Amino acid sequence: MHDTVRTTEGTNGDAAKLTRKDFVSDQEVRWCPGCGDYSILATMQRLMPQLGHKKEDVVFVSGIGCSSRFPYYMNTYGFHSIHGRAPSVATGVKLANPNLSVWVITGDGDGLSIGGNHLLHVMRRKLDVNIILFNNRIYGLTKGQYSPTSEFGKKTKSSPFGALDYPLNPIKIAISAEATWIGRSIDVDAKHLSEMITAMDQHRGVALLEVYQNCNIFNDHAFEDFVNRKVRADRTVHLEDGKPIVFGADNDKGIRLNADGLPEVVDIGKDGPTDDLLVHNAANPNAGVAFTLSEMGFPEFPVPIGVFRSIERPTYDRLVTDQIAEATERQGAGQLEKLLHAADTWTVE
Amino acid sequence: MHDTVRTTEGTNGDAAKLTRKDFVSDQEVRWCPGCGDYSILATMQRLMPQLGHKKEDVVFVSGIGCSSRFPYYMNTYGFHSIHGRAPSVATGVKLANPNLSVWVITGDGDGLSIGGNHLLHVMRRKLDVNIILFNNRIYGLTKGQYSPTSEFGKKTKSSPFGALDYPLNPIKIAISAEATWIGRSIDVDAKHLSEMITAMDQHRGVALLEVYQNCNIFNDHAFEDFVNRKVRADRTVHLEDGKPIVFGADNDKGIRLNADGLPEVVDIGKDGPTDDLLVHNAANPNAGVAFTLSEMGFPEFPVPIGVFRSIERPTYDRLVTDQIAEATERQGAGQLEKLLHAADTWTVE
Amino acid sequence: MSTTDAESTSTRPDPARTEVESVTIRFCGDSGDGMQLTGEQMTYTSALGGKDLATFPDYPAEIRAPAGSLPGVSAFQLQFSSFDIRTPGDAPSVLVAMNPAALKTNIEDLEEGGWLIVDEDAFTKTNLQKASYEKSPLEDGSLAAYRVVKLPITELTKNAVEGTGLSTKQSVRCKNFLTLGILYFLYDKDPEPTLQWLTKKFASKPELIEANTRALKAGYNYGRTIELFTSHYTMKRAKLEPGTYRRLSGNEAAAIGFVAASVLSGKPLFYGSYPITPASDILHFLARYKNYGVKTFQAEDEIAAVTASIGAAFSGALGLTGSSGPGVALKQEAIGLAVMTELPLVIANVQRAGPSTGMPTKTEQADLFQSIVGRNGECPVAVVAPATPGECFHYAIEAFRLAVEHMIPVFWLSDGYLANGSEPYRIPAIEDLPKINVHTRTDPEGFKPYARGENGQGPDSLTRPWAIPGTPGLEHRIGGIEKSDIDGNVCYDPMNHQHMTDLRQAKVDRIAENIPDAEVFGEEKGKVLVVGWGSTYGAITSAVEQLQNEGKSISAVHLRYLNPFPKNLGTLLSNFETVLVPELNNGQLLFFLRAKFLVPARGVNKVQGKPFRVGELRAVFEEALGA
Amino acid sequence: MSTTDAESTSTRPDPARTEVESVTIRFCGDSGDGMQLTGEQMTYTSALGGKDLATFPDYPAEIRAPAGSLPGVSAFQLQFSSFDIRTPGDAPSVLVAMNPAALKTNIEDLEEGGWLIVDEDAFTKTNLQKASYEKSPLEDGSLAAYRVVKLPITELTKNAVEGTGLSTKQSVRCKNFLTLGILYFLYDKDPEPTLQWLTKKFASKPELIEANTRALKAGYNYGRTIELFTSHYTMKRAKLEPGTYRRLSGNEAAAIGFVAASVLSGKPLFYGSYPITPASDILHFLARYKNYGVKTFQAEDEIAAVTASIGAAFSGALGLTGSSGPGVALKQEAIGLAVMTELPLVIANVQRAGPSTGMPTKTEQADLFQSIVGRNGECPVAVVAPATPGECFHYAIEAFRLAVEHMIPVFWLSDGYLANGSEPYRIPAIEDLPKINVHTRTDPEGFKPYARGENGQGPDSLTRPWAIPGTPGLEHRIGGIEKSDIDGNVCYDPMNHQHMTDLRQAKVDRIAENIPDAEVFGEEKGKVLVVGWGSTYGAITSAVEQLQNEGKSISAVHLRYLNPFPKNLGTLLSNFETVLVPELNNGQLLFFLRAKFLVPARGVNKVQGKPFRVGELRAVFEEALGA
Ligand SMILES: Cc1ncc(C[n+]2csc(CCOP(=O)(O)OP(=O)(O)O)c2C)c(N)n1
Ligand SMILES: Cc1ncc(C[n+]2csc(CCOP(=O)(O)OP(=O)(O)O)c2C)c(N)n1
Ligand code: SF4
Ligand code: SF4
Ligand SMILES: [Mg+2]
Ligand SMILES: [Mg+2]
Repeated sequence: MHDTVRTTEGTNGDAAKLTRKDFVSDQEVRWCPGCGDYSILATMQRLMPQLGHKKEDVVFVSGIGCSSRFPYYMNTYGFHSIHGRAPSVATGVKLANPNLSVWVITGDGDGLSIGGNHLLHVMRRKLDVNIILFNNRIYGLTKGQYSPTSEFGKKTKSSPFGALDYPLNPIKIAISAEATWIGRSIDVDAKHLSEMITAMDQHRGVALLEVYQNCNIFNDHAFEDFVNRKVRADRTVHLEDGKPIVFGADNDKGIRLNADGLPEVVDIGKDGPTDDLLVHNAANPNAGVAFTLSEMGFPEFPVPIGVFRSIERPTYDRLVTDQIAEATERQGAGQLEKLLHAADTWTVE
Repeated sequence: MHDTVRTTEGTNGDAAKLTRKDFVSDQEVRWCPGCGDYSILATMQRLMPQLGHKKEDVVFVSGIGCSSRFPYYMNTYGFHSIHGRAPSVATGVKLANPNLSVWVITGDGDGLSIGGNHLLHVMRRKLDVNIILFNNRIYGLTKGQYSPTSEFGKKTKSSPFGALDYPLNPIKIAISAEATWIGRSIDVDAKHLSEMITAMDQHRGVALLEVYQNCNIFNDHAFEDFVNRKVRADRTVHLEDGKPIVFGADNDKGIRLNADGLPEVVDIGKDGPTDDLLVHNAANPNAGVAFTLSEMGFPEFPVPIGVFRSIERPTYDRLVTDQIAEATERQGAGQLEKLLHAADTWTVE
Repeated sequence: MSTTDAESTSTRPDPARTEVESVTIRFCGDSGDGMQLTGEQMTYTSALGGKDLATFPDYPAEIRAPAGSLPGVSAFQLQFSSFDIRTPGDAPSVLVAMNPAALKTNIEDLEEGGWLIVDEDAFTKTNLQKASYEKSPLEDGSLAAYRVVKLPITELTKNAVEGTGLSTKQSVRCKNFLTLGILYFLYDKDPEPTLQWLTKKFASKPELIEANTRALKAGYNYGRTIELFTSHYTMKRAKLEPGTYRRLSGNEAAAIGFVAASVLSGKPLFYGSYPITPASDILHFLARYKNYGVKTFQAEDEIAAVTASIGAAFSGALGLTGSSGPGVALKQEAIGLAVMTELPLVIANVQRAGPSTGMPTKTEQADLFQSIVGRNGECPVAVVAPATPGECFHYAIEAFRLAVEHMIPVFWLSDGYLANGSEPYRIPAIEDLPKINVHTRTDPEGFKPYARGENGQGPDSLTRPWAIPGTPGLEHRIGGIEKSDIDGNVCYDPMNHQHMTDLRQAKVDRIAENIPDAEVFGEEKGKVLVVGWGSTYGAITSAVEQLQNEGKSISAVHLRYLNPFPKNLGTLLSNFETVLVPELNNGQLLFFLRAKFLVPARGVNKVQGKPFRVGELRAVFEEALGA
Repeated sequence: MSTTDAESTSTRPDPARTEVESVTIRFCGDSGDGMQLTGEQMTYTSALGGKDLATFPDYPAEIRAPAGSLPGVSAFQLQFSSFDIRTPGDAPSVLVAMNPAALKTNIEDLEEGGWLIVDEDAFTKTNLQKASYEKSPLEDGSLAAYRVVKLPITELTKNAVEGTGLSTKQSVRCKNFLTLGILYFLYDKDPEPTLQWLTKKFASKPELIEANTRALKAGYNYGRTIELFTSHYTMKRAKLEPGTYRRLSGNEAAAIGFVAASVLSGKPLFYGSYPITPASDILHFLARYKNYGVKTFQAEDEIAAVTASIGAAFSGALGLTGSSGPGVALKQEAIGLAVMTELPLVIANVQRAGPSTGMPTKTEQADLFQSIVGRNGECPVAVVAPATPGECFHYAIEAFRLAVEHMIPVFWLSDGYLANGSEPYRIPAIEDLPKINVHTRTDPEGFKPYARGENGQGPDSLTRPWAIPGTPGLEHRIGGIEKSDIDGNVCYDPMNHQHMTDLRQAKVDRIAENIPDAEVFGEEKGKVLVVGWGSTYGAITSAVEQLQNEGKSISAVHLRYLNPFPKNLGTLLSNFETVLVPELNNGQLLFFLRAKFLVPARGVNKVQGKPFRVGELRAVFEEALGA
């Protein structure tokens, strides 16, 4: 009954002729030199013409944080709102006009600290928006306090003796809220990032993409252990739908579930045949396995990159629109006159 | 290094002599006749003397909602705070005095709607508090709007044509936040409820208990399909640590995971031997299997009741206390004089 | 049943009737006793009978407190009259008390010598205990000041409905209709409309129609048959403006008004809200109006509600958010965002007694400070406040007119008393409703997001254009950081900040040119001027009118625009020797009047969760008049 | 290096020095140029040299804007003086600009004929472009009004540090110390303390000690060697009160003050906060004071922060929460809960420019309305505001003294200017600090949670007891619903609500008995009275003093207590013909003064994200004096 992949014909008119430059605004970019935000911005600006939206149909909504300045740099409609509330602002933008392509840009503080609840609820409602969470595991804009994704024990300005809060994992939160598309990528891997952004744009539903983003000022090298080119192949694993989960520079390692449902790393060829490897199913009716994968992390496991979940559900904006259409069909288009008289009336002469 | 089960000796002095009546306050109970809240209250009042806390060491903190009136009826310390904020108020209460036994009472609206973020964060921090979420799948106090746990399509005052929000599952949220103890019970099953409350009290860590609670005024029979005595044995399944997961009036059915990690119901003896049944491990190092179980629901599956997770982690309050103790040991107890002079000083004569 | 029908079953001639001008009745009983329904039927019947009227429902705080308990008492008061009235009456002259708890919590208000009708069957030992009565007040002489009519209402009801197939429990629930029948007879009302209503209401349950019909008729005939009352009453029709009337509560009026704003502006309505007493009904009503294109969003909290509405406003909808005091407190940071981004937004606040959770079901006017100045920074907004349930409709339209024409957030302030109270409301002709001038920008030529006036195509030279996503060539970015004028870029320049701060204030001040002068009730000069706002209108005006009729030099101004004030207000204030400001708070409007106009105005304040009584205001005004 | 050392490497005799009374210097450059550090060292050295001084750091809004860009400019201004000063100076007489962007954004402020020192090496084509200069201002004659000293600072630095093993990039970073050396010579300062500081600071990096030492000395000698300046200066020691001094910024003072309140009351400090500019440093400081038993809780948002602090207060800690304007807006609902539950709570608000996100790094005083009346319902709290960085310490203690002695929430209002500014602060003797009387209830006999005064054991007859969980026999329940007095049970009784509303107000009013009268700076009667609050103290008092010294009839009152006002305020206001109220907002204190005392006070308002300059105030005051 509902399309779950957005067809682009409708908006593809002149959009096809646009170039990267059309999406670059006239504002000077003001992140610190070397910040991971630059590469994400560059990827988005490069990709936009290919996604086939008209410039005027695209809205970037953000909260507050370094990452949340993103909308200023995109020559589309943009709303740099208040701290943590981008998902709700986006809900209003999208519900009021479901034809818009709405993007939410948020940070680990903005999206998981003050804005955690809005993020949770926009995901459970399955509004058709694309959410990119720039996870640098630190509060950048306020100059370096630990964030909800900072590692336990981290020493920062506000935790000089080490943070005592256990971190949150945005992928887990998204799975528990039943977001319909859930992915993870890396700021510096422009190719993978482009794939992910393209996929989330094509997905009709609520899409959350976590991007590991380096803050070279307050949390430099936060992901270096597994993002560094030298080790990346061995310390990350790409989730590819319908394929057995393998990784390693020589594709020589894989993941399987043991009898208790726990993940294990297997050396392919050494520990046995490859046919007991876990085959990734992003549309698994039970999200338990995706959750199991989300628990994998360095150093025990390679860090999963790619699409954790991609399922189909009618979107909130569509349901809202349909309900209005149905009511209108059933009751007729509302007339003010009628509404005013919709009660027991009497006449005084 | 840290105890993960609270020993009661310390607080057991005169507490042993207390009776149910000692925990009944002088306030008239003001829930609607027939409300499920009564049985939960009665169970708590009956159980308290056995838990071995001194009355003065117990604090009930709640938000706003019918359920949140609970503290008024317990003759302990109590704080009926504001909507959604009980977890944060409790954080202050407990951090300021870690010796207190702190209980948070919340509803599906209070805890998962306005208070969702605080609930998430208190769980991820693993503060040693016991949270009971009265889930009646409705806003009771405001007279019957759908809540974040209401089923899709539910018609209520605020959704006359059916709610379009997909529901949240509190167990999933707790798993994703890595709460250390997670359980579910039923208002009318006083025995099971007692077991759960006792277990969560003994657990040192953050414990979330979801209680299916009937609101006979605005959402009567919400859980009738599987809670009704006639069908309960066949439509619920008790999770018991270390035991294969079986259910049914004659214990004739069980749950196993298939090769893809998905749960299946098996007829014991018919579909094969019982040794491939899933053995419940509440302390599983990977929470993926617990998540898989949390996805089970009526009518496809029996509804799991009991303890989903019970793991050991140093608690937030303990970590905070320890960090202070360590700093004090290392730096010496702070002296105001010293603090005032802790800078480059100069003297004017 | 018509009165003729009723007559045919009667054994006695109709009594002689005393003509009265106005009557105040209060029904009270257990939440389960159907007192609200009873009151509403009495209201409806009185309205059809051509009376002017006003009502005041008073719900218990508990959803369903234990039967018979003091907190479980529910009450409904109405005044109906053959002349123009504006309040549901101070002290009831008739009190109907269905049980001891209801008697206990309401008897104080009954006027001396008033009628007290009680169900004596409900005065059981248990019920007396629940109401903390040691002895039955029906027997201890404590009710000597009233004309007590003790009736076995429960018994009578059971007998009346016997044979309709209802269980005892169901039968007993008809006792409110039996009581209503008695009152219909006492006040010469036609039971027919209620009988028709019953038929519609219980269309699918004929046994309930039958039982309630019987109960009503039984009550009516009982009233006629037995010498219950020493007097019987009748009342002339009120002289009301000709037209079609309906009953309208403040919350329903608001909902319809906001829909009307949508129709009048041609922009769809978006309502972001989170349930809260006493504002929830606005959500409930609007959720039904889907065929008007209304989108209701029940958010996870008030912050999500307001920010979604701001997003919707950016997207070109009429962004509306509604709540009550504590919820509005949570919205304030976001309202600042709407001020900074100069988006149209209406914030409906149905005030309740505070502070904090306060007394959610009780009324108060203590959020005026919060509305006008309760945000961080210099953050001016406009504020309007309806004075009657019917005005809730008109000022809903007005709020959006100002928001859209000035690109600014507007507070719409109601309260629990307006929200639940209702009045006969003359339905206006659609063509008499105000126009709303929307100036949406579409021309990309020379577009600047923070351009003003003509350039911005706004109706006011300070208004910036509404440039809506989806419009080609108007791509732009807005946000909560200070913006340069015209360009709308992030800007930290000191002089720009001064300029924008002044501009935002000027935008609000400029609204004074777009609203009517304040009207004076009475002479434009004189001894005492009473200045009020919001739901106190009825009580203030009634008290002032009484004194005017006695020739006193007293006038009233009731403000519907609280920020900015109407242009003529300063002059008006200076025309009187004494300025009194009655408010259901500790003096908030008072504060603004004194600070702005430096007039030695004095407050008349009541913070009891209850509206003013006409009498108590009159006394204060008399004192000020030196009478 | 001591001055003697420096002399030994000199080739010329020391120049003759002009004695000056006060100097204002501003360092500005790229965020990466170390201007804050340079300013701080100059400050420290001046302080050790016995000067009075005041500083004003001005950070860029960006974390690290692109090098050389306009938004990336960071500045630090200080005034040092041989007499009593209270502000960091209006217009600098010396401007040090490290690049074109810094020059562009700061040159306007330099006084005519002032010294402009620039690093000519930084005036490259690229840098000029980044600063949007078409031509080099060093060449186009546009700087003719100033005494320009162009120096190849980058080159000089590279040469000076050559051979220390630093990379070119590292070498260049020493240029701030070279510049500092030049200024030390110009103003006759002893470089020794800075050299010692370097040794401590870079203990683990000897090459950095060496390089910076060389740079500093090179600058010093360069200043002496080359005929850079036409004048050289010296200054007498200021007459300061004897004692031990330190530098103290407002935020650090606050943190220490709150710890002091904990020590003085014997109650542990709990700080619930969520980072926000410019309040975050209070969290950073307090997080270090764990050995003082301080518990800091970095919450998930401001609401969690304040509610945790309320929970901690219930549990017997000193509950403190801190934020800036937008964050405080979010806390308001919860502050209402603290008012209703009558718990001690201190809310620290380090104000910044608003509305909405506004200009986070800029200062403003526009949250006074929000503090006093910005909540739902009648919800009174106390408000105090320090006037100087040092007072941030004293009023931190005072805020808790009032909170605990009156069981009430207290706002403590600072702003970005106080927070980051610093002054020489005479360290008080512990025994001179005020006492805080905590009256914790322990006796279960006759205990009632909302009992008052003696019964409640409070110091004030309206104070309810602090009954802390863990205390046997005091089990009780509190909450946000209206409470009956004494008992503290949920209560909807109308007269109780009136009583409790009045009581909550009376509790605040009563504080006037527990605070000192307002002090007048100048005569107690006269022509013009200037009333201020908060960080404008220095500018106001300086301007008033100048006029007083000229024999003008002008006095000043600087309020530290904003709610309630000191008891003598009304009388003071009535003693003057004209009352002026300078504020960095649109007239908020003004509003309260006019409304409360009906005085025709006039505002002097500036909303530019910047403090007042002495000169601009002086001009306004003069006008009011009719001069
Ligand atoms: C209501 C409110 N509280 C606090 C802040 C201060 N603040 C701005 S951004 C931020 C955190 C940013 O962290 P994150 O979202 O991770 O973004 P990043 O800067 O790291 O990209 C905070 C605490 C604010 N602007 N508003
Ligand atoms: C800030 C604020 N917003 C809204 C409300 C109104 N409110 C009170 S309780 C409630 C929901 C209660 O639902 P739930 O938590 O499920 O509790 P229940 O009554 O069902 O036990 C709401 C919306 C409030 N008190 N405060
Ligand atoms: S502080 Fe960190 S996240 Fe922010 S702009 Fe700089 S490098 Fe990027
Ligand atoms: S409304 Fe529902 S949840 Fe609330 S007290 Fe009544 S039955 Fe219980
Ligand atoms: Mg971050
Ligand atoms: Mg509920």
